[in-house]
Amino acid sequence: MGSRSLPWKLPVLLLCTIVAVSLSATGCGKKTVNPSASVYKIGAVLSLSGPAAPLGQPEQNSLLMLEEQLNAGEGVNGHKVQFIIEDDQSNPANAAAAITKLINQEGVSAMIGSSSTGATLAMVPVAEAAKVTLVCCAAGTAITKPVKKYIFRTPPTDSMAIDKVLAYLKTNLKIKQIAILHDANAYGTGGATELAAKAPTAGIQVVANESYGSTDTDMTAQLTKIQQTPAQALVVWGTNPGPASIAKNMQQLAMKIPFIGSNGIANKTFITLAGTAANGVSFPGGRMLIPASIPTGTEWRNAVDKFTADYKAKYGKDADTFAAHGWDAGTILTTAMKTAGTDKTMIQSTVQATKGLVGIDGIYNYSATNHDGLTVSDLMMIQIQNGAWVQIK
Amino acid sequence: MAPDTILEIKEVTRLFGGLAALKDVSFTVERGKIKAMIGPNGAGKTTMFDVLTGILRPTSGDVFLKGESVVGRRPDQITERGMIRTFQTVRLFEGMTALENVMVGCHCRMESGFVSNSLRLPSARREEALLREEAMAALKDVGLHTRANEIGTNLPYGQQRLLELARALASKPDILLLDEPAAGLNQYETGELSSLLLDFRGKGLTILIVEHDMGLVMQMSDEIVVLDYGEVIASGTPEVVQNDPRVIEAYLGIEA
Amino acid sequence: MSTNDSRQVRLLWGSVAVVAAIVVATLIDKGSIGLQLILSGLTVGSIYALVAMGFSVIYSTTRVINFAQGGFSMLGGMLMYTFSVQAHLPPWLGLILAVAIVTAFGAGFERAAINPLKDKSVITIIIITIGLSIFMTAVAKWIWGTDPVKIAAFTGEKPLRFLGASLVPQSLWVFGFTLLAVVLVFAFFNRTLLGKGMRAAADNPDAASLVGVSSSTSSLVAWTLAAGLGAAAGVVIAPINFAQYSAGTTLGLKGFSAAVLGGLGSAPGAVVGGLVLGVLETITASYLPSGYKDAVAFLILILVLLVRPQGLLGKPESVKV
Amino acid sequence: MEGQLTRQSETNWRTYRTLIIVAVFVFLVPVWARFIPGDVLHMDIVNIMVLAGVYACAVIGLNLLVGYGGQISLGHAAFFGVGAYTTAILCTRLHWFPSWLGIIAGAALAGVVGWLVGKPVLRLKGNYLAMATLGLGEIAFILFQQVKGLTGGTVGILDIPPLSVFGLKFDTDFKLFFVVWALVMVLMLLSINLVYSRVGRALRALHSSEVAADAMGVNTSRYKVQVFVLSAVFAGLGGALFAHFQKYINPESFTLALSILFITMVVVGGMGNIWGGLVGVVILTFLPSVIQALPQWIPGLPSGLSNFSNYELVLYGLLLIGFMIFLPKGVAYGLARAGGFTEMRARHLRDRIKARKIESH
Repeated sequence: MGSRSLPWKLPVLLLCTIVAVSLSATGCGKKTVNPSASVYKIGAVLSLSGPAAPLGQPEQNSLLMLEEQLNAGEGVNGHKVQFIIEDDQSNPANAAAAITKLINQEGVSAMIGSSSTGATLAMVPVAEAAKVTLVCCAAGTAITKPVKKYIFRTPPTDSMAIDKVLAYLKTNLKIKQIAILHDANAYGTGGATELAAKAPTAGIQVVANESYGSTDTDMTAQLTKIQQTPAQALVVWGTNPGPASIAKNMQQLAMKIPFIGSNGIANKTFITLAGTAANGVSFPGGRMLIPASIPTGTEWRNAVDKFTADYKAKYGKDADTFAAHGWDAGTILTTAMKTAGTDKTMIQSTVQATKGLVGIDGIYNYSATNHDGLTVSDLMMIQIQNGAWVQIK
Repeated sequence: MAPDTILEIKEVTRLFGGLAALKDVSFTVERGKIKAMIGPNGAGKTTMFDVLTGILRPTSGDVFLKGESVVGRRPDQITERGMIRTFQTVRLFEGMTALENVMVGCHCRMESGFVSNSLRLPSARREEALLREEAMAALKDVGLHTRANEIGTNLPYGQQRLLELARALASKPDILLLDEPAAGLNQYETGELSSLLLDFRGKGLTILIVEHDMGLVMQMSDEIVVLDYGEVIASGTPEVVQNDPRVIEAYLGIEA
Repeated sequence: MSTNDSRQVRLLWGSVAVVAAIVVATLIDKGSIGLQLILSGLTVGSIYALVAMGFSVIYSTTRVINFAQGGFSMLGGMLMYTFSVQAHLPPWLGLILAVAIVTAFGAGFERAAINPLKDKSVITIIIITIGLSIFMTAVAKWIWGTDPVKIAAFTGEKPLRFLGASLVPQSLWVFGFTLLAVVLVFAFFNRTLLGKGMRAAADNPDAASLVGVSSSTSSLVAWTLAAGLGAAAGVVIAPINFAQYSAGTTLGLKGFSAAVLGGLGSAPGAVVGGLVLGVLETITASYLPSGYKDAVAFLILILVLLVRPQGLLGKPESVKV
Repeated sequence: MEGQLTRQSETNWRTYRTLIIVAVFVFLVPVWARFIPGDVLHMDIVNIMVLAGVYACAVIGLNLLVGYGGQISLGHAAFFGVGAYTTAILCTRLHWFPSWLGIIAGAALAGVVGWLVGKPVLRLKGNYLAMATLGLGEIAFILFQQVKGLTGGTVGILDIPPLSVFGLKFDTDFKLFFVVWALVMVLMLLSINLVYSRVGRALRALHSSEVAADAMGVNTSRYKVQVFVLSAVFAGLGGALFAHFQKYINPESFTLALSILFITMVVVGGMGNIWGGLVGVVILTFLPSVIQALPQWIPGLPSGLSNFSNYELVLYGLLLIGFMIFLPKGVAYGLARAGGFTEMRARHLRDRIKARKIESH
């Protein structure tokens, strides 16, 4: 029994662990060059692996791009900017640990993240306690409702997207009864719950509310259920690849009712996956997806054109809305730091005072009572017509 | 049944998918006697042990230990009621010292549980001390007390056998079932074993033994029951059995 | 052995009967929709079955569970994407290349990590294979990124309709491949000398020398076979459930469930387990709030195990004495 | 004979002594952590240690179950979750409810659940038991998601109050660190006592050979359930602390991944080695941070590599495999051997010096 022979040696072993750590520490004390105080450090906790990775990756890309562009210029008031990016593996506990580390260990002046609602909610208490401004890239309503002093948001909230969808159902499609099919994860459930709650106000009745597992590949069971209801349209709340499978299943079952997606499918991947089944699918999305939808000559349009071009040039693929979230979060903070420097309370008040800041997702206006920045008007309904996005007027 | 009967086997039958390993076997074991159960391989001796100790359930028939039926009881309950066995192949507990092995043997005679032990309540400590003493005593009985702190499975084979014996005896059984205790022992060790067993009987222990070493069986046992193809073909004193033609034919005959 | 085979066959029919009963009940209750559910269930089920077979191949010869089995399928799918979509190779060539690479990888891993192992306890190997699946997932993400990818169906996407139900052609490919795989695996373990030897060696390591198959060899063969099977499965199912770097975990989990449900180490068991699981999932999803469908599936799985601790068609796991 | 008895109890005593050394060592973490430049270690040690301690509670119990009882469980995240949700629900719904009582309630409920599921499921063996426990874990996860009224569904439970005992608020990582690790040390003490007792021997016996243990009068089925319940209670305790530490929980924190992390900690640390649990927790909680810091210690590494998500998990997976190949009995065991070697050398040296002294006289 090891335990019998062990007594003396555990310290030895624990020491080894520690020594290893501290040695490497001193070892790299030599390596890491001047921790110059003049660098503006901004922490970012993003989901670079795990289920939310498709969100986190583009967010990281545009943060790195922003850092590069700023430092190529005069940075922020001549200070170099550094985004210190951590992966939370789409896990709330890791997110909380990561933000704690960034604040206490790296001494960041402000925070960005996370990509998904769950991870973000885990970071909120830490940021609030440390009085560090956190600009999140997640759309969950619970994050800014009720408003928390240090927590701000870049993307349009789920409720904005939902309002958009309801308006579309009511005015464009003139539909009275809908079915909801949502991913069982936080994003899908959150959206579906809110949609079901708001539908009656738009005079729409939810006749079915089904869910599927994020990794399910066949939803015919749920769809056949829905087929037996008088639903005139199907609203699917989820992120890839679920909705694509649903579109294909609907094609297979020859279901003809309109498929309305969430902003979770506002990316080209959905079109690739669903193929012909994607045609006719409509969903709420940021205007940046179709720059043409933004009046030419406006500051916003120019920003979007430049951003999408730069992004394509640097990463060889089209920028999606998540890339925009990341970029805007970075821009909001760096802009605030122009006036606030690294003073945490100042940063909070400056961000909160932001008015008419031109981002990629839209024009940001924050206030003491509104930490959501964007409005419904920054969204539009998009329809997929033979493989391309078309704005629905 | 006779007052001095400690174990009574009544028409025990055990089927394995159609074929019978035991066909209504009946015999009794008298208190303070050494009884041997012999028979060619596959005669059903070990199956009988498994039935007696509750590892197997008899298809039909009954087993009475000190007058009460033990059929359907869990092995540990049967051990608690004073009948314990050893195994054909040595089954010492990995990674445990000889002493610890024997202490497990005493297990059923104590009752301290998770709570009292994890908190090391006085009761548990007292019990532990007592346990250790008795275990040491049991080791002394088989002459292994000098190796108390060696890992059981590291002992030479002969001593492992003795350790198993000590472990069984530590439960202070009324009747001890030995499954080929002399298997793999040399002449000298076998002699030691038999003298050990004899003076345990002297101390009033009842023993039911399965053994192939005829010399040992004939010289030790007061009574013998012979199984063949799951049936009792003969029983009685060594002399009687030795001269029973069916036995010679079925068993010794084969040997010769 | 022969008694065991007949027993297996008997049980096979028994569980088939149970499934049939469920099927009939659903059909009566829901008509053509019921049929639709069954078909979908069978499609999903045979996907599970394919992965489950990989589990039982390794289990039946080495008595260990390979938690990276789903990873092999994931790799197969992703490689198929690289060859057929990115490199525009003909599908059959892509399939061969993908399977070849993964098979080589599986064999290599067995030599590198499993064979040198001194202590081959269940738990040690579980951790090793978990390590492997983490590794494969990370590498796949590194190479192919996080987005799911699409692989064209072998023979178009036009649904086949009959009796008011419909089926995508790829499902037929999956059914066919499942059938082929189970026949081949069963034949290998029951007809070929090597296969029989491997099983004998697994039942009784001492017999290994007698039948002339060293446990080292049979472990290598098993892993190679399982990797190849897994990869092929991954390729065939990719057009139905999009290939993605993270797909291995779910496939592995479902495959493991199916294998255990059917009885570890029995190829027919894997198929029965997979189909039962798939059909159960779709049917529960249609009768109960769909959020609970996986919970129900696991519950039934556990209940089955409590009634038949060795799974539907499995041999009792040898008790450690 | 006397000698042997004392030797036995001495082993016990030395284990306790080691426990004290470890305790001192751990409680000094905040002190020695200061000497490691922050921009180097890239982790908030105190914060990570709290998380480690919380996991340790679960892992210590799991080690008793797996390492001593020989029963595998791939579903312990469920009990961790039950503990977390119990206290979180109680403390957020009933604001007067004392959090320390919530933690006890969490542990207790986890124990009850453990008993309810353990009783039937522990009749299974080996891989089938693994599957069943895994399934239970998944069911628990789905329930956490679906029973919205109670658990807040996928959104989870926000604003969980910090741990406070009779007005004493443990609202910072620093304060919490001491509470958590004090508790861990208590759990260690309990399990050491248990392992060296009648119960511990019974467990090891049934691990080694169930039939033989039965025959020796050990009620194996009962012991299996009891140790399962014990491990569930430990896990529930950890989970409850976790909730008050995170102040926010949602189902994502209690997935299969966590169950697997727990079992991995046990195995990497050393199954059936009383220190295994602790060692495994320390190694696996610090490993990612160390791996993550690696690139800056290696000169001239391509910057693409230093992106955490790209290589961290690759290396992590390889390390798991490596541990199992080279230290199948666990790191604790390996280091014990190494330690034993050095100790032997030391004794040898001491004797030589003694010898010299004698000569010099």
